[in-house]
Amino acid sequence: MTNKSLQHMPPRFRLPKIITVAGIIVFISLFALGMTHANISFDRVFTGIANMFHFLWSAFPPDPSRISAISGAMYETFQIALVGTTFGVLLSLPIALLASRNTSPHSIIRVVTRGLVSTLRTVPDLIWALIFVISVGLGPLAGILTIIVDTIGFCARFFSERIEEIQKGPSQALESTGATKLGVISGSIIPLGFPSFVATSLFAVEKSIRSAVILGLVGAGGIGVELSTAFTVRRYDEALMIVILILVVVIAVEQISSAIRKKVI
Amino acid sequence: MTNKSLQHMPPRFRLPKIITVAGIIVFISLFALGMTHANISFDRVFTGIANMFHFLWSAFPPDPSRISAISGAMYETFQIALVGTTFGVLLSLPIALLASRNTSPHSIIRVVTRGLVSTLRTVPDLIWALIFVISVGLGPLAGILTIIVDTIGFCARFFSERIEEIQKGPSQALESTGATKLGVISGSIIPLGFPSFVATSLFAVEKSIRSAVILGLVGAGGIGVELSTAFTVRRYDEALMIVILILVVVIAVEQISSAIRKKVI
Amino acid sequence: MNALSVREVTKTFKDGTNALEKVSFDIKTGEGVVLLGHNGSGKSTMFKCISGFETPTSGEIFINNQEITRLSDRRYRPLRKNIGMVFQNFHLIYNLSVFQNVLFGAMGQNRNFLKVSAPFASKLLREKAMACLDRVGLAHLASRRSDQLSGGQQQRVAIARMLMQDPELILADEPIASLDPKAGREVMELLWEIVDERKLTVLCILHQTEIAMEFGERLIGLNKGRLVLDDEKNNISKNDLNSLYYDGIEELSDVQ
Amino acid sequence: MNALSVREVTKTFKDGTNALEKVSFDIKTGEGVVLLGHNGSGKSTMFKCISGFETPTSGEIFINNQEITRLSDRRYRPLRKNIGMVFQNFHLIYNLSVFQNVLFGAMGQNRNFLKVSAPFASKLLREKAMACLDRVGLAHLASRRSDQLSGGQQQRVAIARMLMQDPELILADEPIASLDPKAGREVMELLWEIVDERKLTVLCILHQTEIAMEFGERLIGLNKGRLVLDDEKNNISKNDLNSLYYDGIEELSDVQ
Amino acid sequence: GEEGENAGAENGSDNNNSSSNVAAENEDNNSSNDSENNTANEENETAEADREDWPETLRFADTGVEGMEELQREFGPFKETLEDVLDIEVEFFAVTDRIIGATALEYDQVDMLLAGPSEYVQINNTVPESYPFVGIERSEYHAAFIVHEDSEYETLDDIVGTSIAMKDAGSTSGHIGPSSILIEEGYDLDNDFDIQLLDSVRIEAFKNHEVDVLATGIKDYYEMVEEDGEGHYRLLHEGPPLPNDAFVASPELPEDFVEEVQTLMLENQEDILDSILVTGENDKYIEAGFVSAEDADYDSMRRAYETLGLDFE
Ligand SMILES: Nc1ncnc2c1ncn2[C@@H]1O[C@H](COP(=O)(O)OP(=O)(O)OP(=O)(O)O)[C@@H](O)[C@H]1O
Ligand SMILES: Nc1ncnc2c1ncn2[C@@H]1O[C@H](COP(=O)(O)OP(=O)(O)OP(=O)(O)O)[C@@H](O)[C@H]1O
Ligand SMILES: [Mg+2]
Ligand SMILES: [Mg+2]
Repeated sequence: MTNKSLQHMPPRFRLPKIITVAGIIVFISLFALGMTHANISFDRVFTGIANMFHFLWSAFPPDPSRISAISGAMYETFQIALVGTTFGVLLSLPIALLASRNTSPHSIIRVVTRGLVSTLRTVPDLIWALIFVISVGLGPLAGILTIIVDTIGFCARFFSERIEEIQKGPSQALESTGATKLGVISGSIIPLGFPSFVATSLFAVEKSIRSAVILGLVGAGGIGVELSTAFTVRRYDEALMIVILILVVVIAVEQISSAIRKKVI
Repeated sequence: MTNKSLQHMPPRFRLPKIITVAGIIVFISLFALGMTHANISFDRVFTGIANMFHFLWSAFPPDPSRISAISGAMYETFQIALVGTTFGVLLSLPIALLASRNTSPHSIIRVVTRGLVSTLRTVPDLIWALIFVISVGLGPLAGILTIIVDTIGFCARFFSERIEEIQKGPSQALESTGATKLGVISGSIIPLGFPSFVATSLFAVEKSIRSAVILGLVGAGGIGVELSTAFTVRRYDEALMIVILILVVVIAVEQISSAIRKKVI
Repeated sequence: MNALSVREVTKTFKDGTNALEKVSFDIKTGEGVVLLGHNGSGKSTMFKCISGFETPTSGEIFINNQEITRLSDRRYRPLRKNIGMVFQNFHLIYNLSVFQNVLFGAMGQNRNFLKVSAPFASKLLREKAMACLDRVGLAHLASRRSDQLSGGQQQRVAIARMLMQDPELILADEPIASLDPKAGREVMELLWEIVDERKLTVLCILHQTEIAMEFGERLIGLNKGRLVLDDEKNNISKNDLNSLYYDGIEELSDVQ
Repeated sequence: MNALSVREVTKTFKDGTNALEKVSFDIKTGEGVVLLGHNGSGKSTMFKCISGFETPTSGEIFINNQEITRLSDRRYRPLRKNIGMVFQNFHLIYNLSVFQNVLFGAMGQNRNFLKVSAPFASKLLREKAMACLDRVGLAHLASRRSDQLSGGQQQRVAIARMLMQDPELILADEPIASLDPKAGREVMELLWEIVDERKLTVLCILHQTEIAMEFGERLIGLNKGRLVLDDEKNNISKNDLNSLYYDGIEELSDVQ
Repeated sequence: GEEGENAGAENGSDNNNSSSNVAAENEDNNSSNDSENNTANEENETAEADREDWPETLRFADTGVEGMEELQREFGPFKETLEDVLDIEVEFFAVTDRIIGATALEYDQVDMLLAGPSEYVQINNTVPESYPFVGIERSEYHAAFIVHEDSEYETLDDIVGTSIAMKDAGSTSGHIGPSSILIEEGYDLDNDFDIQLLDSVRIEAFKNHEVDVLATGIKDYYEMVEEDGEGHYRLLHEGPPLPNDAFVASPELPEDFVEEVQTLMLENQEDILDSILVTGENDKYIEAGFVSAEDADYDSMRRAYETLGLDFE
């Protein structure tokens, strides 16, 4: 009896599929090549670390002299980032639904949407900035549009990934009542994915604030310009002040995200 | 009887908490302010769109004349991105475990780790590049280190968010056998979070490739330099070619991600 | 008329597991039938095939004489509205309220989502949801998040959601497995009341043979994916039932 | 000696639900006790308090005379090793194999994770896992992903995982709810065999009163979170049992 | 040739990028270089004693000097020519950010930097002992104010009150240059104009009439004319020639070494300039030449920085 059952014992290792082996070999060789590139040598590291501290030291203490101008820029950036991200998130949700295996109406639509989202993400910000400056002119609107595109590229991808991970049981339960696809989505996919959507969306807000540099490109000002100017004139203490200010906002956004998620997880 | 049960019927709307109301008001007013900033006017949009097509037209057809040099740079970038992201992901997992409510050994550790990860993310790439150039010199190593930091800032945050969402049932089942925290993590958190971790990690690879610009910052060459040069010399057809090449890689990485996830979801 | 007709349905999973082998049976409108069988005999798989979540490897299934075996989702949807299901593991939307979960039972009748969402549903629907909850004894927990219920309470919510749907054909997968004896009996009575009064059709998976014998007018038995029993209650002996679980299975370890 | 001792345990959830009210009982080592009660009477909550996943609002719980009520996770861990649990909804790691899930039962004894991971576990452990699976009749499904099992099969895996743990005290929450009659009976026999032969302690939640009366030497009954029954099987009449579910509850809708 | 191979092995991918070009162009470089190389070697031997502190490899960074961006990605020929001429191994880094270049020099992570005038001022400010030793003189390198052909602006006075697009803060021809022109003409930058730093979007923004005036390097004007043809844009004002781009030496380098390099570079300037030109469209360098450079050449830049309020600490 025990013998009989032992014949069913899974082997310790199963022969992996050829494609898996091939994938692993490719990964390892690329990784190894990359490592040789890195050219790691530790002889200079110690002086390097001393240098690094010297550099960091030059930024201390942070210089608060321009704090009111900086705060103003931050406030402005925050507003624009908020508007752009809100629209981006709102657009991302339907796009993600079209791009997910379990909610897409058709696999062709899915592939096309995915490709589109990847494209939005791959085309650099600079190009988007150019395109929007040309079509709507300089100013916050071009910035908002760039942020919207950025947000869709990011959020639609992550929303879709989460949607595909949602257990299918509850959705089937709704489907079995004769619910339409839209009903299943509103009744099961969205509530179950909600904690994750909140996290991703608020991360997107944060991301938009951090990448505020593009606002400068389109002549919309904001904290990005402040930061890059501080660098150009090598005012590291002022740069540090700006980074700290951004960090405060970033952490605040993260706290909001946590608080909302705690409720709905 | 029915009457008696009706008294338990939940009200249509519950009075939201003051803090919720405050949050919503703040959001709406900031959003409204941001919208007025945007200064949306559609009078110039039409000429703008014509101009935009003219601009886009200038990039067509993509110029493949430097394709071999570009591919070389892409290959190089890919290797470096792979190494950096791999280390970043490997470091992100333990950091995320320290930063998640349900796996952190102590809430102080959690808060500190979270803050640290937010800081990694908020400090701009340029500063990281400076720091690493100072400590290890110009070249791929500084690029790899910058990518590692970037990856941790992103992956640790998303890993942690996912870990917090994992149902607690299976973990409790393992805990009830007397498993250590590490056992619970390896036996339940990691397998259950695996599909999400794969998606996030491969997104991070993609992200590193797209943000290859930082390799240029530290003198490590790669596709970022090609792209930014193409822009400064206004060779948009060449830039388009590069974007297409990056897109191909991005979509390939996404396919790999899908394939792996299909297995483990 | 046959409410449900299963013709030589075979289901082989991708890994080669034969969950169903040429199973055929008919259920007439207004009948209340119990489906029995050992663990893994293919009962739930049968239900999944009927409700279209699995496609049979071969064979056909008819609902009200319409073939549904390979119907597209879009085409199947209008029919599904009339089929009420209770799932073996409930499948509630865990982070929504009990009330909202029950309201969702009316999704088939109300294609506009707002009409079945708790804050915007009509007074009629809301009251109906409360009535359904009341029938399973959970009215007082309507506002609770559904993952803050006990196991049996969750199962009752699943039953209430099914009741909300006003189905013509009820497929209930072990609907009383987690219920206490009194509640279990009451739910069975409820289901058979529906059959008797409203001439609906019920196909119910049970493991409790006594309850099966008490309620089911007709019993169907599966063993290792094959139909081995299909008869009126009166023709079935205690032995028949025992052999359903023991026949051809020497030891527990051979159960598929 | 008392394997388990519950002293005036009260549990009030954040929303005010009184799941347990001053429940006290003792279970001696080597006893096999059945816990009965209507849905929502607080049985699972009692188990969660014992295993430390919920902290009682007041009262104390002792395991082998050691108080564990407010023990930190780290301090409770060594004790947990000796408490085997079967959860009401199984809690398997759904995307791992059945075999791996069972092996995880040995996590308490083997702190090194590799020692309980399928590819690296010792031959001894691997064979033991197969033996445990065999005892619940699932040896042939060892390689299957655990979400590709039928409901009853999943419950058996959860039981096998508990067996793998070699516990001294077994807390089984409706371990046979999804099992067919034969398998359910065999699992109960298995549990009571363990009690008799190895002098272990079993506390088992059941809804099937006949099986409770057949196996349990002693029965404990909860009603609305209060202990209303605690006696030897021989002293309990069918009426007592019925009143456990009916007493003080006029209608189903009043069940908490 | 030996050093060239070594360097190639060390930085394999760089070779990937440029191998085809190198193969084609290096032959005549080498043949024309032979004689000079020999003389250089002889001189080196005579000074053997002093060379102990000379670096074995020269770490050279190019910070993407305006108009020489092509060198950033096709530096193979230039690097090899430099190696041939200097008879030393060269590690070349294309650094896309001048702040990083300057900081690398400050912390002794590079020995030599090719930088624009504005960058040099910045670098020199952080590393006061750093100094330029060779400048690249080019015929057309100055800032210009560009307007649309059909606009009514004729003189600088006309554009008071308009919006002017410039590049990024600290750019020589796209910010410091034009700003210093306006300052020297006596305008108040903050109140007389609406200056927008638009970086790489500036040209599109101007073409699209988003701004009235574009102030940038003259090279951009030629490019715009090349793209859209004559008759669209008009030069409103052209500034004086800007200081030369410079090869900047780290203070850590032995001075005699830098002198040696300076001599060799000036002697071999045609080869080196050719190797820069090989890579593409740096046509304005056709009339460029190397001159020795001094710190004082950049005082005008410094003044501009000061008046702009972009003073360093
Ligand atoms: N996705 C799947 N892949 C492979 N085999 C499966 C899958 N789902 C179920 N099975 C197998 O098919 C058989 C029938 O399963 P089914 O769920 O229909 O059993 P059941 O009669 O409902 O049992 P129970 O009483 O335990 O619920 C079982 O042996 C099961 O292991
Ligand atoms: N997290 C929670 N918050 C609030 N109330 C809860 C929570 N969990 C359980 N309850 C309530 O506590 C009571 C006891 O639940 P418990 O799960 O212990 O019941 P049970 O005896 O196991 O019932 P069953 O037989 O249905 O499994 C129930 O009324 C339940 O609704
Ligand atoms: Mg089943
Ligand atoms: Mg329970």
